[in-house]
Amino acid sequence: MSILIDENTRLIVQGITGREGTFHTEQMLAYGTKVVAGVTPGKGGQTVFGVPVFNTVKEAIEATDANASVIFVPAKYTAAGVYEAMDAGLKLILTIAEHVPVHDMMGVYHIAKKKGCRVIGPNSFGVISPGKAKSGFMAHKIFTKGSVGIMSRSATNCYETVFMMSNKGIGQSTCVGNGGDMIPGSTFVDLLPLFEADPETKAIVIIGEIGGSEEELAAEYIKEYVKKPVVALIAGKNAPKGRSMGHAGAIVSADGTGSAESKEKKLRDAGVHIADSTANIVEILEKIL
Amino acid sequence: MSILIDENTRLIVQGITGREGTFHTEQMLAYGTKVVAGVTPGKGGQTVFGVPVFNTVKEAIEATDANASVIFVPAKYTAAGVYEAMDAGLKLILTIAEHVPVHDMMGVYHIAKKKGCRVIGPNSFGVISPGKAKSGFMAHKIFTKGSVGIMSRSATNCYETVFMMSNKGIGQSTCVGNGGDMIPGSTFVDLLPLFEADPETKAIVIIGEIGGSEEELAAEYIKEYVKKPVVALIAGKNAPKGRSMGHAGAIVSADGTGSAESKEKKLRDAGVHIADSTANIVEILEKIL
Amino acid sequence: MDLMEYKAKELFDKYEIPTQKGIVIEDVSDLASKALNLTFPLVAKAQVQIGGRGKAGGIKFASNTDELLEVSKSILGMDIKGHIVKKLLIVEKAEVSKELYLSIMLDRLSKKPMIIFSSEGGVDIEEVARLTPEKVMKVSIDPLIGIKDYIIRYLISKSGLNNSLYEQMFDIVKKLYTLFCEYDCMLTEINPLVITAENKILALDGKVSIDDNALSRQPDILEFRDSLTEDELVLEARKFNFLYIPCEVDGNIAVMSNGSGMIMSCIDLISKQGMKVGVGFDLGGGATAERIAEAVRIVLSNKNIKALFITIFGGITRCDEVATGIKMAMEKHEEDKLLVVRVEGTNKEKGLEIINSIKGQIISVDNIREGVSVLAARRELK
Amino acid sequence: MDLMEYKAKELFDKYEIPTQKGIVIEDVSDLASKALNLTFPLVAKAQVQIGGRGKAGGIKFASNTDELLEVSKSILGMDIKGHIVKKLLIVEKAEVSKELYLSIMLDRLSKKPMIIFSSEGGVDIEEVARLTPEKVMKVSIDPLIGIKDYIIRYLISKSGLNNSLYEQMFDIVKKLYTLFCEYDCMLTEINPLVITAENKILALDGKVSIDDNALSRQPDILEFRDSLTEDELVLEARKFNFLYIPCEVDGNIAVMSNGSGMIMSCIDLISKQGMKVGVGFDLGGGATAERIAEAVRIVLSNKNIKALFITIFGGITRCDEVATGIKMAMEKHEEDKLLVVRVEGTNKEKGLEIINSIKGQIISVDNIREGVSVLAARRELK
Repeated sequence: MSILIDENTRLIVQGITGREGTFHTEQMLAYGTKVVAGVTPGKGGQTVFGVPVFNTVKEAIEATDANASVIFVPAKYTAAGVYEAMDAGLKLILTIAEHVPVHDMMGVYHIAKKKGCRVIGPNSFGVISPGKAKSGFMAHKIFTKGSVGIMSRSATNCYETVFMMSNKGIGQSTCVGNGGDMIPGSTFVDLLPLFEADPETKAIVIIGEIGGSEEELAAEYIKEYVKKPVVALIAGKNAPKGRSMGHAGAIVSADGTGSAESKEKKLRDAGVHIADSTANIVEILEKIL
Repeated sequence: MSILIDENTRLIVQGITGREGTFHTEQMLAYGTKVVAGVTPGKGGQTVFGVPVFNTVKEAIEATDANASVIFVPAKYTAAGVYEAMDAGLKLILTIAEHVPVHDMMGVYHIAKKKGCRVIGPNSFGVISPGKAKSGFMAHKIFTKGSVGIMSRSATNCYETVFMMSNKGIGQSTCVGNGGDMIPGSTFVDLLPLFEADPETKAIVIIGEIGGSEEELAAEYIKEYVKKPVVALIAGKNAPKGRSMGHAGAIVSADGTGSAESKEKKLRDAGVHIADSTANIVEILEKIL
Repeated sequence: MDLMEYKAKELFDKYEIPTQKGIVIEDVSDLASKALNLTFPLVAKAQVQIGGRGKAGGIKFASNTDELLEVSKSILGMDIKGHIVKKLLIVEKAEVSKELYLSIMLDRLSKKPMIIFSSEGGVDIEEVARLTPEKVMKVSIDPLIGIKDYIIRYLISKSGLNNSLYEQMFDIVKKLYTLFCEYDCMLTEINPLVITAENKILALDGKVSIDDNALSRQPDILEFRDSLTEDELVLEARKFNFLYIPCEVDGNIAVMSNGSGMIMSCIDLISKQGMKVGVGFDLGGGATAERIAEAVRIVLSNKNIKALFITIFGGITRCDEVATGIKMAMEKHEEDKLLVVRVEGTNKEKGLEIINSIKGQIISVDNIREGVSVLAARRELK
Repeated sequence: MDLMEYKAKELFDKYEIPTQKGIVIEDVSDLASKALNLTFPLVAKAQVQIGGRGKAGGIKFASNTDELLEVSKSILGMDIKGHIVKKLLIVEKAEVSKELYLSIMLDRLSKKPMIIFSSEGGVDIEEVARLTPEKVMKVSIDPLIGIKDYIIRYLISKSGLNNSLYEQMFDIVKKLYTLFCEYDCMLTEINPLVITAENKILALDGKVSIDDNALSRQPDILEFRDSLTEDELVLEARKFNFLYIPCEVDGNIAVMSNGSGMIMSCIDLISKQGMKVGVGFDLGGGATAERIAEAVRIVLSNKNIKALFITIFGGITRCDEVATGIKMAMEKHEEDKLLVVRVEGTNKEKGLEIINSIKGQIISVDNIREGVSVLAARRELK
């Protein structure tokens, strides 16, 4: 098993004829991913590394029975790309671009929930189920097949962790880049049930950050429903203060939500192992597996 | 039992200080309905027949724990009233006004489905569970407590039927005015499961009309899921042709959907008893009960 | 509210959906001044609220000024299925290389706007849809999301339309959708939408139907409606917010009620007895005695109506009010027409008392079937 | 992007949210011409991108022309926590009878805009929220539905605001919400929103924060941002679409990476060792050798930085490109600063080869911990 994607995933690449889209289509094909179609408006009829290109997602699905899409278009067209994929009936949509306006994502988020679509990202490296398929731009060589499921708000911290894990012989079932944006399509809580249900996943790693309340909500969920061991890292304890959200920000997070302390405390209370660095995640995994 | 409303319903009247709102609040109270609050912007603090008036639905709910609303405001404010009630958390909303613009209802319909709210109407007489509660403007004296559940697109045909039923000693569990508009908040299919599950309801009456595909969809549902006897009347066989929907209308209903013939055939195939007049409904009920 | 072609095209102009250059005249004397800037050959099209004008001779061509005068004279004032032609649309004839079909309608099933597009349009579109349904594309729009570019891109891409027409076509679909939403439309239809010899896309004919319930926020359409030459009694009824529904042309019975459902049921029963209903009359809810009196007066002023069947079940409407209204009308009305009255509901006894006090041919019945029987017994109504 | 008060108020003006009459000056010589139409008493407020200006003496009153000149002189050029005052906002002093609080923020939890309103506003609003949370109302707006009148009606009705202020208040909330949506705001805050002695509601102070990712569609805000006097290196980095993040004022280590997560992790580890990071530098994805060279050049031109830790894990970024970029920069750079470099991912071997060919104090490490150990071993960095 694995979650979200595997050898049966039939992937569309939106923006396939762009620089990044083309490069990573080649990479994904080389990894064995079934990239069955590409979409670029006005380029229908072309092919990219043998993959047929269509003008719209709907045509791509009609012709190829695709069931997921990864979107490599620039930030300002990302929301439109997600709407198109959702409306064409896809239930798994991965968005890569960074700098997507947050008001765009606000609309996408609520429509996706309404339609029951799973959107991953934006600002995500994608998803990889090592040995089966990858969808995104991650340097796949560092990943190895195994039994640890990983979710990360940060691509770089995830790579770092995975690299060290693989060096120690600890493989991964699936790694998901949740993306570092303020409104991600899917949060830890959305994906925890999948990892908990996946027989191949024996332990779960959460790489979080300060800000927001995703880690706190994950802690609540874990306490109630997750039996598998979970290891978490909260990055940013010493990060410079970000944007000031005025009195409003202070009023809304008056309970300390969003701080590393709040997140670590809630996670620890839920029985989660807290790591203080990416290297420490691997040390803990070595102990508990 | 009964469906939708009963002696435990805590009702809000939106537009309570208007002419119709006030008149029917008195009627509903007299019938025993628990009208716990009224809403009219700017009239908060007043009372109508002892019922406290609030400026907003949310305040009314906070103060009275109301769980349903009936909207007596004019057509052009109806959509706004439904949005307010939905957003305040109510799951049952009855709309009375006729002539609500259909584009308004299109928005309401899809938001209601998204939020899981049940909207009845517009252009509905409301809902009555005889002997328990009524919410709307129906002449309640003709209704009697019993075991037939009724849904009707037409108020007048429903009254007619109920009047004759009561005269013959056949009472009703609940009567629902679905409303005669092009986009009703709830259709026959939405309510059939409730009647089928209600132990008090022994038979179901559907009073339909030409146009649309509600009766056809109801037939499909009945065939699959409804074990109780169903009697249906389709009014309008000889009605003058309505608005022309151009070639588009012909293309969309090329299969005959919408005609009385199509509806009666589908319903008959589903084992439904077809009545040719309101009086005939009662004759059939006398036979099958 | 169905708009005439010229009015639909005014809306197209407003939304910059391309149409042929044209003018509207009401009298041939307007031709001299208005037709100056048009280039022959021209097409003259009768503007009536009914279909089938082509076959009836309501569309004619003119290749010069003399011909134009002649065809204009022949069409203006023409009777097309009972509709007198008061307005004539004269447009430049387009050189058509291909006919397309485009419409947006409010789809009752999905409760969403639906765009229908085919690269094989024209009068045979329904035939195309029947025989080769894959050539007629239907796409629903989620009103919470609205129209997005990819939807239009899909329609055009899938239709196989030549790529050189992409921008024009995209633009027309987007604008037609905006019109559909902003004008509370039930339907906007362009058939044929044509590609001209110069590779331009033009709306050659147009049909726009607007939600009657939304007219209060569509002031220009409301004005258009009121300017129409319609049945005087329809207009008279509308003044009081009644709905006067002309039914069969040779019908001699009128059915008045407080809801369309009951009216439909009565028409069904009366028709079954071999009689014909000429007028349906919907009072709506909450009528006062004064309003009922006006309603009865309006219906009885139709000379073809020999009998009026009033059936009222009081919900918002109260029976005594209805009876008082009937009495008020009957006391003023001179002709002795048959009234069959059935009232039920709130304050019924009071209502019956009043009805019994009315002089003339008035019969009170207890239910609809009885009322229909009374009508059926009268030989003059068959 | 946080806007200064005067810029926030320009937006309020645009949306007709009432503010006091005022002017903005950059030099006291502007006073004579610009302040003509203002009525004393006036308030002069320093415009800086940092809070706490009141306590720092950045807000002063003037009851006549002499005083105005004096306070203007004293504030312009003032240093408030490292920010030099270049702009001064001068407004008419309002007679305040009550202070309210109003804000709209993008709430991360619900992922919806949230309106926060209290009839007890002012500097103590956070205290009010803590001690009497029922006095601070929070309402989320469903972005698929938008703001509806009843939401505003609820806020006002529930707050107990005097009914005579209803229309004004309703208007302000609605307009602030429109501003929030149209300007891609993360936050719009009015505190205090005041009721004057004349029963008028005015925005006395304003805070607007705009999504940096949306600036490409907010040209006037982009222009404002570029006009700000900011750290030159921040501006220089921005030219190349890098993110230069000033951290601790006395930090002497810079951390450069291709993602904010890694930068945060490194800062955490370095801080734990008792060292201080002065600059975080995010390359973003897909950097070419040329861009890396510019990045290294920009960071090293900060005189306070003694060591640069570069840690790159190639996904979109490729290691050989990074190495080549570092080499290009180091060949031009004269000062001998410490570089600790860690590259991993696509084309790693090629990258290491290039790094080893660079002259100067450059140490290649295999992972982050090792890199931090190398830094910690240098006494001059503690």
